[in-house]
Amino acid sequence: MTPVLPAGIGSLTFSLDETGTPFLILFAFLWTISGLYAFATTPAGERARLFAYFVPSALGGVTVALAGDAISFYLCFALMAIPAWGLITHVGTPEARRAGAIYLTLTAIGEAALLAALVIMAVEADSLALPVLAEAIGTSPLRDIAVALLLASIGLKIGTLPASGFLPLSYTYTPAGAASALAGASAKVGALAMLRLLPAGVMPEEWAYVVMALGMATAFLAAILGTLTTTPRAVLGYSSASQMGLILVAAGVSLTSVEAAPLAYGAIVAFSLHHGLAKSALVLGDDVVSRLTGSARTAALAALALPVLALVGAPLTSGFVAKYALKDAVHALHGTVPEAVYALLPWTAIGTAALMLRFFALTRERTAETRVSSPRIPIALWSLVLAAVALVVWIWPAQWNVHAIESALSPSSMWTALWPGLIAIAGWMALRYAPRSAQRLTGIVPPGDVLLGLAAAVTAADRWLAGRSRSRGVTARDERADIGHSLRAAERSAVAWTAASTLFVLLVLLLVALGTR
Amino acid sequence: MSTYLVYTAGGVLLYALGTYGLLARPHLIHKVISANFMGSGVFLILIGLGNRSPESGPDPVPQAMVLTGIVVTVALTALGLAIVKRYYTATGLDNLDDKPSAGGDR
Amino acid sequence: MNVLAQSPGLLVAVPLAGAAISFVAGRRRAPHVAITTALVVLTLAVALAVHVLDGGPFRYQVGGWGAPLGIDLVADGAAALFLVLTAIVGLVVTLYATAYFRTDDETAYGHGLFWTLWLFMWTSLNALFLTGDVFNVYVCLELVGISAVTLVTIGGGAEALRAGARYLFASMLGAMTYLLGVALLYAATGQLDMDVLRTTLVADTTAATGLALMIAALVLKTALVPAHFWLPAAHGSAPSPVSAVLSSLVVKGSYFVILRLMLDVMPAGYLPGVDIVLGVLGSAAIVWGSVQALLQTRIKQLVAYSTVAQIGYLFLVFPLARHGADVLTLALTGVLVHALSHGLAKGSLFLGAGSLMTRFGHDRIADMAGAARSAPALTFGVALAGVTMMGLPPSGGFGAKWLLVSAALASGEWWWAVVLVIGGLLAAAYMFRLLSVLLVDAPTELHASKGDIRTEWLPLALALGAVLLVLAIPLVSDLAAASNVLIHAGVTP
Amino acid sequence: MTAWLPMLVPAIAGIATFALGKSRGRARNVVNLAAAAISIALVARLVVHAYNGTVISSTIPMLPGLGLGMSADLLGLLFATVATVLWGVTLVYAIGYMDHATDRARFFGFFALCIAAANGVALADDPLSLFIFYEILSLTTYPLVVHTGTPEALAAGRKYLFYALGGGAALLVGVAWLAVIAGQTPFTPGGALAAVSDRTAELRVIFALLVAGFGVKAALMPLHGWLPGAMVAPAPVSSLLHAVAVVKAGVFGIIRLVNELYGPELATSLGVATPLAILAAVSIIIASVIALRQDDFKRRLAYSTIAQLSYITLGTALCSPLAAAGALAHLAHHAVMKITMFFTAGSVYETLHVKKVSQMPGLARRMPLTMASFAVAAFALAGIPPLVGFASKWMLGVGSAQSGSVWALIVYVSSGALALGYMVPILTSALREGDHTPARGAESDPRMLWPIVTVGVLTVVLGLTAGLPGSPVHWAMTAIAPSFGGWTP
Amino acid sequence: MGDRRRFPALLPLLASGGVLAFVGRAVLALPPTASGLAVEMRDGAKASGIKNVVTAVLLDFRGYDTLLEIAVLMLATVAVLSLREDPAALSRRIAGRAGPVLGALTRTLAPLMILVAGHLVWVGSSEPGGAFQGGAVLGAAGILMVLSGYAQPAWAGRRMVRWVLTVGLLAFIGVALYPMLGGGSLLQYPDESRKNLILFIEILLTLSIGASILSLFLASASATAGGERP
Repeated sequence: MTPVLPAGIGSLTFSLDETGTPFLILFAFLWTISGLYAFATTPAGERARLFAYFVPSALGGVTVALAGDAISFYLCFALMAIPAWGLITHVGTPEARRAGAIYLTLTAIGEAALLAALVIMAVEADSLALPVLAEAIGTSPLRDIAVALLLASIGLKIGTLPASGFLPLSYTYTPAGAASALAGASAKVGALAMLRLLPAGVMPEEWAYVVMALGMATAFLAAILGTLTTTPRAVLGYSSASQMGLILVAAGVSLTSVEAAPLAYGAIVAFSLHHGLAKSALVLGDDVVSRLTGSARTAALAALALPVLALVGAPLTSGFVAKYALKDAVHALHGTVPEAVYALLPWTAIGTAALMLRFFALTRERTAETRVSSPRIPIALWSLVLAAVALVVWIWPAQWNVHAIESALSPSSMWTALWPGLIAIAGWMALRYAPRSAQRLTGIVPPGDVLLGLAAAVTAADRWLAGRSRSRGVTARDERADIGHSLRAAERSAVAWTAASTLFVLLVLLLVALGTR
Repeated sequence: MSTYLVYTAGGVLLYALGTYGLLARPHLIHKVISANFMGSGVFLILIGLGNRSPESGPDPVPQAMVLTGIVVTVALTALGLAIVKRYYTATGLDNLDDKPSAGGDR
Repeated sequence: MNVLAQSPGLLVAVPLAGAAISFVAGRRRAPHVAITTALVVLTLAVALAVHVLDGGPFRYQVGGWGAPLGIDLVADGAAALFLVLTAIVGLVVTLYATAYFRTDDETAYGHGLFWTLWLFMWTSLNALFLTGDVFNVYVCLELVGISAVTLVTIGGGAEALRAGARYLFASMLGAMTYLLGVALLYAATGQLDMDVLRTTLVADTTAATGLALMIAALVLKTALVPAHFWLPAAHGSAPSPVSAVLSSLVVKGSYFVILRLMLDVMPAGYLPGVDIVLGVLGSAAIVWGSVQALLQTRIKQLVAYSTVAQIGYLFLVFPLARHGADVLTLALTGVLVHALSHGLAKGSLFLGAGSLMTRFGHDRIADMAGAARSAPALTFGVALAGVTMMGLPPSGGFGAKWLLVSAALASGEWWWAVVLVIGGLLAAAYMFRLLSVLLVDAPTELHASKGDIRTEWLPLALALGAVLLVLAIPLVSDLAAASNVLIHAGVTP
Repeated sequence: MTAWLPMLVPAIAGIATFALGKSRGRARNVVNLAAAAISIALVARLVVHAYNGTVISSTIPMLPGLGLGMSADLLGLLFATVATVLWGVTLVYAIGYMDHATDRARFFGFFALCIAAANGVALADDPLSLFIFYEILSLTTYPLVVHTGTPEALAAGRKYLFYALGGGAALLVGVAWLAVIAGQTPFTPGGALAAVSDRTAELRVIFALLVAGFGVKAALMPLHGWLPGAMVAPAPVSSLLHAVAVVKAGVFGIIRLVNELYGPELATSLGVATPLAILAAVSIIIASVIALRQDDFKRRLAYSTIAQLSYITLGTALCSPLAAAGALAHLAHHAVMKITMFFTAGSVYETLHVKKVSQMPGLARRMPLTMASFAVAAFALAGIPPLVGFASKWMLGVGSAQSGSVWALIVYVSSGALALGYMVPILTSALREGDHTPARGAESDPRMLWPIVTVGVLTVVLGLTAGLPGSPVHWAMTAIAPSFGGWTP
Repeated sequence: MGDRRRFPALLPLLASGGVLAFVGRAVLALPPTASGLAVEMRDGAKASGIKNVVTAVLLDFRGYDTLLEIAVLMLATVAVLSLREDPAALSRRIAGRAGPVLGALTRTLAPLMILVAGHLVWVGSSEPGGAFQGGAVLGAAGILMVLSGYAQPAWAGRRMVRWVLTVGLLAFIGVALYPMLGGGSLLQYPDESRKNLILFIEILLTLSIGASILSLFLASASATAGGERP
């Protein structure tokens, strides 16, 4: 039997390796906390329905880190992504359903691209084992196609432009617990796919540059979109997209240079851990704040500052470490594009900071909702995540945080980490005095941006098609009746005696004339 | 002109006349008569053309054919008249075109 | 007496005697006479077929004189096929008629004479299939014509009389044209026997004119478009058993003579272009007849127009015959299978239509919903007959279509195959227009009385025959190989 | 003679069903179930023979120079097995489904005849025989499509016939033409037309005709129009005939045509395979997109069927061994998946009169086992491992890539994505709270429920065992290997 | 085509003209002398011993044609009978009554006509004449008698009439079949009894033909008698 064939369940290999470990821990932690949170905050009647989706999604979301071959990876990838649709549409509002439809569409496309890439890689490698796949595709004539497919799939997963609306859409309407899992863990599977599948150091430089440029563009543009959007969740979504843009930069780095690849991988892991935990904390925190009033609310808002600062990359936060690792990776490359990217990297933090300011503002403005369930359990769970945000990245035994820890307290690096935030705050202050027309810009971007327009266009086209086919049916019936009528009349005159018998005699004459030629 | 051709020419003419009548005259009795014209025409042709060898006498085969033909035509005519009559009593029509009957003098 | 060798003579004499006896037997005993005759004739037809299969075609000299002095009957494979078909359909129709024409119905006097007229017609058909003499053909055609016209009008009623009148005049026109043709042919050649003509025929204006007239007359009798004008009305308004016979057998009689004249008597290239014209008219018939069938609202009109269409297939053999022995064999076998399957299926359809009309008390297709539930065997019979009309496997119609399509493709003239295919599709269209109504759920129970077992099952029996014919195709090909057309063409040694 | 039996036994059962008439329901059930059991045993025996290398065949003369032949080879037996086994399952379901229906004798009679025809198609030894059974299949299906006798059903039946007979006509010309130039051509792995392979122009036209013929039942666009409408038939009919027997007869014809009549080599060198592949690819995408737009449950399934059938066509047209094997395996796999879905559609309709996806909220609670089976099948259809659909899709994909047709691979995966798009909303709709919620856990008639669960379980089991000898995957590879000369799986 | 749409009247004329032209051409193309089968027939007639060649052709060489022709005649009779509006038509009284002149004439003519008919049959084998001619005269006599009121058609309703109508055909069939018993074919008269057999047939045929003609007349006349006009 050809090795590329899946021999049923027997060939689904699961193993824990160095790459998978951080992700396994991250995913397991986030899905568990989020699950508990969701359980605690969902009314009893709705739990079954929510967890019908949540459990498979979590199962896939955690085991994906263990997947050892193409099939099991694809299985877990799909298992996590598809049921998540049910989480997004859980509330059942029209907006949520539309968001779900868009999510499902993009997920399905992403899945398809991933499967295609996996198939090509498996054929080229004549194997299904993940390590072999990435290696074999590097030398294959189908390399470019496979990598393009992989990048498309990953790009969709992490909300790269032009699908930057993907993540905001998937967070906005999802119940908090589930949203936390999606925000923290789901997109990081894209990061895992980068590590597992992208061939290291074999692509031409142009590829790397394009990917890096795309990543940077996403980082900036998503930030702008996010500051102009409407709800705290949406802001978080755009923030994720922006941050994931940075991960894409790291992926770009790994594509072209063998030397820089380990650094890039480190950056990817660092970013995944940092961002996964922080984003989860933000989503949960937003929800916790909305459940509290008075001083508890103030305290919670204060605690919310921790992940906010982490995302901005303030000194001593997890973001600081992650950015450091990314800078190191980019620095390892030489050339105009990497250098430009390197120079621009700190500036992305301005965007993040602006996003966080906007998030903070929106969260604070939110009126408290009264819920029946006690917020004690949510608070406890949130605290756990906060603790993880504060600690994990620092204590993680790996190469990527060594450099950052070394320079964590150096003033220069502190300054580097601080100034973008300060600029953002300054801008924020300045904005208060800005003309009203500029202020009104905030809130003009609905979560999902161009994707919503696309969806509306598809719906309109569908309606137009349906209308057309209906009107065509009516005219066809009339025409048929007319033809039948004239055919009957033709036969009536053809069988009338004189005409018919004359016709016959003429036929006689024809035959005689022909026969006696 | 040979004698046989006179008979034959008469036969052909009768036949053509009968053809026109059968085709174009609407009255059913006219049609029956026209068909008899055609039959007589053919019989004349048969007899005429069977008489082309004076030395050996007329060919008996066409004569037999004509005798048979006459009987057959009689039978057909009888049937035709019977049907026309029955059709007339059933519908009051003397033609196949749904025109009102024109009367016997047509 | 050697029945096998005497079968041609007996096949004419026995039904003729039956006709005469049934007339004097009176209306109560006439059906028994007819059934007995039918059984004997069937036996004789089979005997003749067996004899032909065993020893090839044979001639039967009536009066012992032999051509050119006397009249010879010719028993070859093709004739045997038509005789057997006639005998089978004839038997079934006879049985069906015993249920259809109630002997106790005093008001319809003509019905009592059905048996005599029908046996006369059977005689004339047998005679037509056997005769080898062009003048004798004329007498046979008249016998067929008179009996057919009378049988159409037997039910009385203005519509039937009108149709009968049209049929009669068409018949007269055809008969006179044919007789004129014979007169000219005889004047030019001095011969009446087909076999003698075959060997002596030379290019000659008079002979060619005569033959063209004869062919044209036979075309009229066969109701090939555009000479079909008399058929739909006649077949549509006759009593159903009569329609069955007219459609499945009578048109085949004159067609069979065309087949002989065109393919056997005339040497290749005689009457140039006529074969093509016949093929083109055949194609036109297929399309036009089917389209008209599709437009009909009354069941028997639909079936009648279907006959117009199906006749067209028979004429495709003529243009194909120019393409060598292989194609000729395929095409001839094809039209013979088609004639058989159409004969059986059309018989079934008309009998079935009759039963449906009796059940429903009218002939409007649109109001025949629910038949499938109340008369499943009958509906099934109609459906099976439809299958063979469409030329779908497994049926005799399929075998015919296959053979003709193969012949067309092998000849290189693929357009005939296109016509065949279109014809099959159109046949499907009109058959399913009927069937889909029969299959509909009836809103109310049928008011008509329950059908007689004969009117229910005999159509099915015929249709089954048409379907099972597909298994008998090897036999048909053997008989086709034993036909004079193929023997004289040098195909069969 | 043995090769004829899988066709004859259901045929006899069908005729017996007619003969038993309306009233003897119990006897009818016994006859049909027994016939199914006997058929399964017969097919099993033939499979054992075929696996041991003995292909039982027999031919009877029919047309001049041409015979009607049956041959029990592995390729045909795969289809015959699918048809026969699923017939058994569907019978049980149908007995439950049609419990209160009228005209059951007609229904079960034609049902059995359809299976007979499908088995005939499966085991036919040459184009002519295949064509004959193919047409019989068209005819015997018609009464089932119009079974309910409603105007809607009749319209659908008319459309079905229009397409089926049109295709049959093309097929007739193609097969006859082939017989004219090549005589009797029994199916031979790798191609049967070597002797006439220089008549390229004719062979191309014939190929097109045959594809047009088979394409109708295979619902290859633009010949698919009949299929969505034909779903008005009772659910067991939709299930068996439109997911298993009828449509599969079409794709099976294409498989025979490409692999065993022309042979992959000739098909490639004539340049006819690629256009077919492109047509199939276009069908896959368009049908999937249309499926997204359907609210009617069965119509959505129907368009899904169209897309999935073109999977098989595309895989076959790629003329690559693994893709061809995948196509053949998908023939079996899709049957199992789709029959689960149609059973579900039937059950929810018969039990709750739910016809539309938008009416489904509450169904998951009301009929948990049914909907769980459906969910499994839905994910299998979308190609989610380790379910059955994935195995064949993976083979098809790998085969495409191996033959260098990455575009085909892209088509496959895109279609998988679209399948998710039209399947998941059904599940979500069912999982939503809604009208049917109150009577929770009230499943359908057990005779309908257990067949659903059985086929649902089968989608999982066949997926898990896809790599084992005797699985459809393995079977397909063994059956297809001889068509590709030196290829060993 | 009726009033709705007139069919061009010229076309039938044109068609008839075409027939005239083509048939005329065919006739003119014939050689002026030809004997057809005349010689063979005369030689054959000598061999058969029937002096009148036409009779030989009719009843012997082409006796099969004649057998079918008789069938045609009887068929037409049956056909016309079947077309009667009511079964009693054949036996309804004819309204006309003979005046003194017609009566006298009929009394003289009728026996004479019967005699002539007999004569025609008798000489048929050697001179022009035969069953058809005889039958026609016989039928005419019958019609004359009915019209003048000497014979009433009441007899026609009986089974007797059917027998008379049929007997000629039945005899013919019987004679045709008879040679088969001896291994001959249909209508192959044994040489020794040829003449007698033919005469036997002719006589019975004359009866039947006469009855046929009378019946044809009566069946048609029945409605006319009521004054209806076809």
